[in-house]
Amino acid sequence: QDEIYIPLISKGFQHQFWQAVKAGADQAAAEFGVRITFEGPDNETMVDRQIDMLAAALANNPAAIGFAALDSQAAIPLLRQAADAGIPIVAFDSGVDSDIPVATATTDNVAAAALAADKMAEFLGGQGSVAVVAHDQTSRTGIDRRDGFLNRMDSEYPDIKVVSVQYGAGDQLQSTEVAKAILTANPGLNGMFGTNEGSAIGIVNAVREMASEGVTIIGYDSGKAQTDAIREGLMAGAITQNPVGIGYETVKAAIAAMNGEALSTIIDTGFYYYDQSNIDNAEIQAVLYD
Amino acid sequence: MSYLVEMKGIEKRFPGVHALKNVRFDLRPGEVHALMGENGAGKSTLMKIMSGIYARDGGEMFVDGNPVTPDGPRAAQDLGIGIIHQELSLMNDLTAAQNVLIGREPRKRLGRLDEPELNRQTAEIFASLNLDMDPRTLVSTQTIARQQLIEIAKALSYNPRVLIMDEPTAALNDAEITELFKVIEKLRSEGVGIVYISHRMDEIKRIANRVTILRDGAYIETVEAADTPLSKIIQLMVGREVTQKAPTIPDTSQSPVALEVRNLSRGKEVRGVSFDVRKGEILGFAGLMGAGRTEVARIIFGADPRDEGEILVAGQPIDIRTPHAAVEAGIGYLSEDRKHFGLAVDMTVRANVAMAHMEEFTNRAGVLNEAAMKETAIGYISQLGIRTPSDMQAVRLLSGGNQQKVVIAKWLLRDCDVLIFDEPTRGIDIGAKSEIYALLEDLAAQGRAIIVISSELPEVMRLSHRIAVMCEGRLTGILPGGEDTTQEQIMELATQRDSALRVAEDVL
Amino acid sequence: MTTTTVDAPKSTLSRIIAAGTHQRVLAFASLIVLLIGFSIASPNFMQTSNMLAILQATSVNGVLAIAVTLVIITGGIDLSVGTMMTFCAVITGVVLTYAGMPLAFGVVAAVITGAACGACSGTFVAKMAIPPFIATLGMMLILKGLSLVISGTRPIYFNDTPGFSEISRGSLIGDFIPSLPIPNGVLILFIVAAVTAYILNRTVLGRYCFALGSNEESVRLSGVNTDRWKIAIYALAGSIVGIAGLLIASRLNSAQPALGLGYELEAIAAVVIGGTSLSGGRGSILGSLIGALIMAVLTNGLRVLSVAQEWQTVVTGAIIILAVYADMMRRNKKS
Amino acid sequence: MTTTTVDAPKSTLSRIIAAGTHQRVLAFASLIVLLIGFSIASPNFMQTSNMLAILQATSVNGVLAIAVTLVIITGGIDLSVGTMMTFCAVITGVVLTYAGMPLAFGVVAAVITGAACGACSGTFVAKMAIPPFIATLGMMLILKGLSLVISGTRPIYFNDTPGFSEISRGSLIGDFIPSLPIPNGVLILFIVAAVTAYILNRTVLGRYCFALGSNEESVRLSGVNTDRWKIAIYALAGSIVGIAGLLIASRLNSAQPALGLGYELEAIAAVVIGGTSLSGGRGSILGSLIGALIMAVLTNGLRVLSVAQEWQTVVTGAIIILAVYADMMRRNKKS
Ligand SMILES: Nc1ncnc2c1ncn2[C@@H]1O[C@H](COP(=O)(O)OP(=O)(O)OP(=O)(O)O)[C@@H](O)[C@H]1O
Ligand SMILES: Nc1ncnc2c1ncn2[C@@H]1O[C@H](COP(=O)(O)OP(=O)(O)OP(=O)(O)O)[C@@H](O)[C@H]1O
Ligand SMILES: [Mg+2]
Ligand SMILES: [Mg+2]
Repeated sequence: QDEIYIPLISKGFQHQFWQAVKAGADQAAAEFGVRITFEGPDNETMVDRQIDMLAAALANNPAAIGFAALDSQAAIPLLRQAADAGIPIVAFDSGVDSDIPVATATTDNVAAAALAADKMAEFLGGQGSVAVVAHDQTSRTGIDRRDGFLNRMDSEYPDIKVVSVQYGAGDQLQSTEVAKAILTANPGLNGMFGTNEGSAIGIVNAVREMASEGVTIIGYDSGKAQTDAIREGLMAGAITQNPVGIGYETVKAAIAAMNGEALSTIIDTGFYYYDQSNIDNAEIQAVLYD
Repeated sequence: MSYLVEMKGIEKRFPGVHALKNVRFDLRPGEVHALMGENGAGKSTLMKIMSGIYARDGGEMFVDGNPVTPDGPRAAQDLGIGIIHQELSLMNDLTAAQNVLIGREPRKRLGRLDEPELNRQTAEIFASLNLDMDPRTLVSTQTIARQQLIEIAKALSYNPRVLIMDEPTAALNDAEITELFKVIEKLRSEGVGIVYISHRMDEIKRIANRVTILRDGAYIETVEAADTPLSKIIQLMVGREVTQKAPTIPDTSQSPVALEVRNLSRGKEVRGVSFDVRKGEILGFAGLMGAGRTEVARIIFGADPRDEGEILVAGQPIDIRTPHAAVEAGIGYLSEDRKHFGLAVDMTVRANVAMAHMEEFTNRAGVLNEAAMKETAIGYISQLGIRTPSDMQAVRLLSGGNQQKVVIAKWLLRDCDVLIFDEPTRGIDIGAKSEIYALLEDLAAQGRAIIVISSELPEVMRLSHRIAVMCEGRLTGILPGGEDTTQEQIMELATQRDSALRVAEDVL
Repeated sequence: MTTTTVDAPKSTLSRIIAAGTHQRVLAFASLIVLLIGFSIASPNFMQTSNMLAILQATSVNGVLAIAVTLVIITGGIDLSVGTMMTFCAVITGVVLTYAGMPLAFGVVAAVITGAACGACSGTFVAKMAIPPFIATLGMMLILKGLSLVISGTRPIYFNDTPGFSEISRGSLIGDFIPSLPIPNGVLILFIVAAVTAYILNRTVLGRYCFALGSNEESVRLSGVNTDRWKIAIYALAGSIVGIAGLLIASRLNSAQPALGLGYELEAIAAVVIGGTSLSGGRGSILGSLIGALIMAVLTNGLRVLSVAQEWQTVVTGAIIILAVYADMMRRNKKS
Repeated sequence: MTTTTVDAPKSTLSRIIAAGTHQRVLAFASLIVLLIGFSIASPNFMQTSNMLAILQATSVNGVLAIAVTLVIITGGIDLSVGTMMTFCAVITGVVLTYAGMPLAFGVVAAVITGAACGACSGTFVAKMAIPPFIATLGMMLILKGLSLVISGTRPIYFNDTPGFSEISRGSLIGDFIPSLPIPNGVLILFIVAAVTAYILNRTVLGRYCFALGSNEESVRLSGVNTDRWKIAIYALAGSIVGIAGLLIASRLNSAQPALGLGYELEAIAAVVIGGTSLSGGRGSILGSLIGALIMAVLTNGLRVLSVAQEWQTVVTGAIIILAVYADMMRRNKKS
């Protein structure tokens, strides 16, 4: 067994976002001739399941590990064990509060959500009422995107009122019902922000089913339903991360670390705002998935 | 003499049923007081009121002359009233000892159980009953009869001053009944008052001091057992005279064989059983408890797998592996355990009657014909005299004997060529019994082949054209029916424990 | 006492409803209390659009609850309905989007897939004697995995099938009565409920549902081929789940392969709130429908009131317990 | 046939184990088959470190399975164990981190919280006659919400309580026998199993577990205060869940308020794979332990083999069904 094996333990695997990360990692694996596996728990609350996955990955004598921590502290003992065994760890998607990872490939979610707030404010002309459909109340990304958006609204746009923040578990159907309830409770709502693909699609569905008018929707991530909604004009625009880039950079950094090369601690894979005007640009097309 | 228990003017209504109307009952210490009546007369209901399971709607109850209203089984136990229920209520997953002493387990400190002591105490109770049973055997592995004995042991373990026995012998064979009567004798001599409910008339003479008769929920009379002829009691019960017809045995030797069984075997329970039964014939099956008669029936019916053996219906070998296949082949089986195997007790009388013959009420689209079902059910209710407020009553709410009639109706409707009745009159009153006998004879006369398994020797002898006797899984002999065969002959075969198979020469 | 109580049929439809109503009036009271309570608490609650939203939200869970009701009445349980629904949606996606067949094929595919999956669970339960809990737990995982495998862990969109999203979102009723734009999804829910209630109360299959749940051994000893009927019942439940798959796929205009887990508990909760006994032998479709409505009203109402999410969960839990408790109390009083 | 068969006690511990073993040998075979299979398939599987990882992974689910076993034997079910575990962990977090009390208080708080929650469910079931499925489903939601409320939807870290993470991660055994670094979490699992097995087979409480599951009405008619005992049993199960809460909190060095949903099904699956009957009256702790091990070996083995995750799900589902089927077959053959 002299192939180089790099397991990636992610936060999930079923969602489009993670599949795009996996695609990037696969691409790098093919390019550099290493074997990777990609695994993550069913949902982002299952901290201990992720740790079990890490433990199983360690059993296979990996050359390096990519790890997207659900809780940055919970995994530290295992990570330390890996580090002691000379296995470099590359964090991706969100960081680990520790100096064990040699690098972190991530999106600045707070900044990305703040950009969404800016765009929303722009559409609303700096005043009105908005609501947020978030995907999770406790996960890092859920908190960062929600707070990034709320804090920016709070500090920069005093005339925009955030009337409701509710959670739809990233499940499209549940997010649809959540968004419909918000629209019902707030008849004059001007804008809604969905913090991930499922939440954003849920808002689009709700607006479509209730035939609401005058609601500006800003989404997050991509996926066919979302890009379609933007092309149709139902959704004003969305933030996208660069999931393929995250996967690619993670594997690349892992190989570099394995070979003892120096790495910068943060690999910012960036984020973009896209709307009807730039959706077909090559730069944007490269980071969209469906 | 003062009464141990006295009940006056007892009233009880259920939805649609006035179960007890101004009933009185009293019990003296050291007597066996038989409570008699037809199915659904209200015997069990009265006793459930006495033992605190039902609340009475009206009337008074006294224990030792003091007015009491037991509001639960616990309260009744504290008054010294114990009951053996008609329907078994044991915890199947527990051992005999654990059942007997439930709630009163010998304990060590910290709630730890003293299992050896538990088993020892139970063994003592079993010994006093002359019951040969390991206290550690699981209840679920025991036959109904032996479960009934465990129930009796459980009731005795409370040392009650009043012991209610609701058809304790329905599942017992003669030897066990004799043992039970010894126990009753002993209790009586210790001053315990016993309420005894049974449909076996002969027992009344053997054991009872007084007899109280109920009819249709009303009190009829209390008589001294010793100086009242049975026929009088029966007449009081049914309100008319019941004549016992002597059996006539038709000659069926020329009729075609309806069912033939060759060398049926399953483990130790059934060993090489072969017999046949002809159209128009009633074949009785006698034997002691656990002789394997039920097992033979279940194997023929496909309810249990067989190790070996062949089953021929109307001369054709048929591979029966499921009850469905058996019914398709024209074989019907009435189980001895109606509650578990005979009825869906939460469903209505109508639904239960139709259960085995749903095709008849179903059109091609699978839609049920409720009207036809209703008509059929009502027909059987009147034909068999099933006491129920309507055909829509849940079977659970019928009295034990009436439940049994529902099972019979179910199989009458199915109209099988071969019908196996396992203890068909268990818990059925004397009036209905003779109706059922007439019914069986009728069915036979119509050309059906009937197998009757019964632990009541008089019943087997009264009904059978031929009598098959089993012992320890083997068929030890087939005797001719009628006057010529005596109880002694049957008992000899039933206890013939050696392995030599002896077939009494006759018939065929 | 039990819902198996059926009288001679007169006006069939009214009878079917009556068959359930008798008992179901109980759960109905809880529903009314909730509706009144929320109307008082928020002026936005009692609007036509919100009522329609609640009905729409009930449609998927309601259909799942109906499917589960059948299985629960037999004394079983079905944990696989959520992922089975997804699996049916994915298969429809394959048929319509990947293979490009016409709409009707997709509909048939969903129902047949559901029936096949149900028959599978039924076979495990009946022929292999695996407890329903385990058989359907296994199916839940198997179907979840297969959905991901077949779809390639990607949603399958139905953009190329015009009319697909009309299955749930369009409004046939609204076309005729514009003031009543009841979405087709809701219409389908009620049709499924009526047909299933008919089957349950008026056909052999339904009769055996109750009988199996009451005392399976006695049914077997009545010469009924219980295995075959059990498989048929699970298959029927499966085909209803297939309809739920269509509804959710149409509503999301896509088959989302990762969705489905958790829907089973919600469906079972609706069934039990509706008065169906988990030990089998008793239950009604109308009850489950009301149970599903109670759940939907509850979630929607709390959201409209903007109750904090964590408290929404607490209140939902408490009200589920209370609803069933109230039901118990009233039933005890009656008997 | 069942584990209730008890003989005169001689060597207590060996007896307790024997009480279960008789039947449990069956599920044990499936476990061995899995272990051998995975060892052949991957050289990396059968390493000490991986075996320890499997045991560690079993610890939480194993303790939950033990708790659920008690309730299931009474004929009930407990869907709230997952979120109850989290709730206990959060309360421990409040006691240790927010209130800054010493370690022992945290441990006691977890166990008492669990017992209180269990008593609550038990009261719903016993006094209010709510079906266990609904009572514990309600509790599941209530406790999930309360965990989020109390923690402020943030994990509570135990960094200020030295030694807390040792509860699960440290190794007392390893301190004495360095070559056997069995984590304390695993040790605790086995201790909990042994104690619970003792309670189940040797005490009145255990006896009533089986009796209630066998025929509750008959127990009641025997004059036993069934309500009180049922509450006691649920409370005992709850306190065991409290221990699971400690284990998971210690393992993650934090109380994660959102975690817990889904754990209940896994625990119930372990129990049923271990041969405990969902209809009550029969079951054993050893069986549940083996069931939990089977689940853990399965998940770990498939991961070590790097099976694609969607296929892992499929295979897990299939093997759960097969394991129970094999168990059925062997049991049938024996009887
Ligand atoms: N819980 C109940 N609800 C409704 N009706 C009942 C209930 N219990 C008994 N009954 C009815 O009350 C009447 C008396 O029943 P009971 O069981 O006392 O009869 P019984 O004399 O014991 O008959 P058997 O000899 O058949 O056991 C019957 O008509 C029966 O259907
Ligand atoms: N469930 C069971 N488990 C174990 N043994 C059983 C079981 N049922 C019956 N047996 C045994 O099988 C043998 C045959 O019993 P079976 O019930 O066929 O006898 P029977 O002649 O019908 O007697 P009964 O009068 O008790 O009905 C007996 O030894 C009995 O103890
Ligand atoms: Mg009676
Ligand atoms: Mg018998």
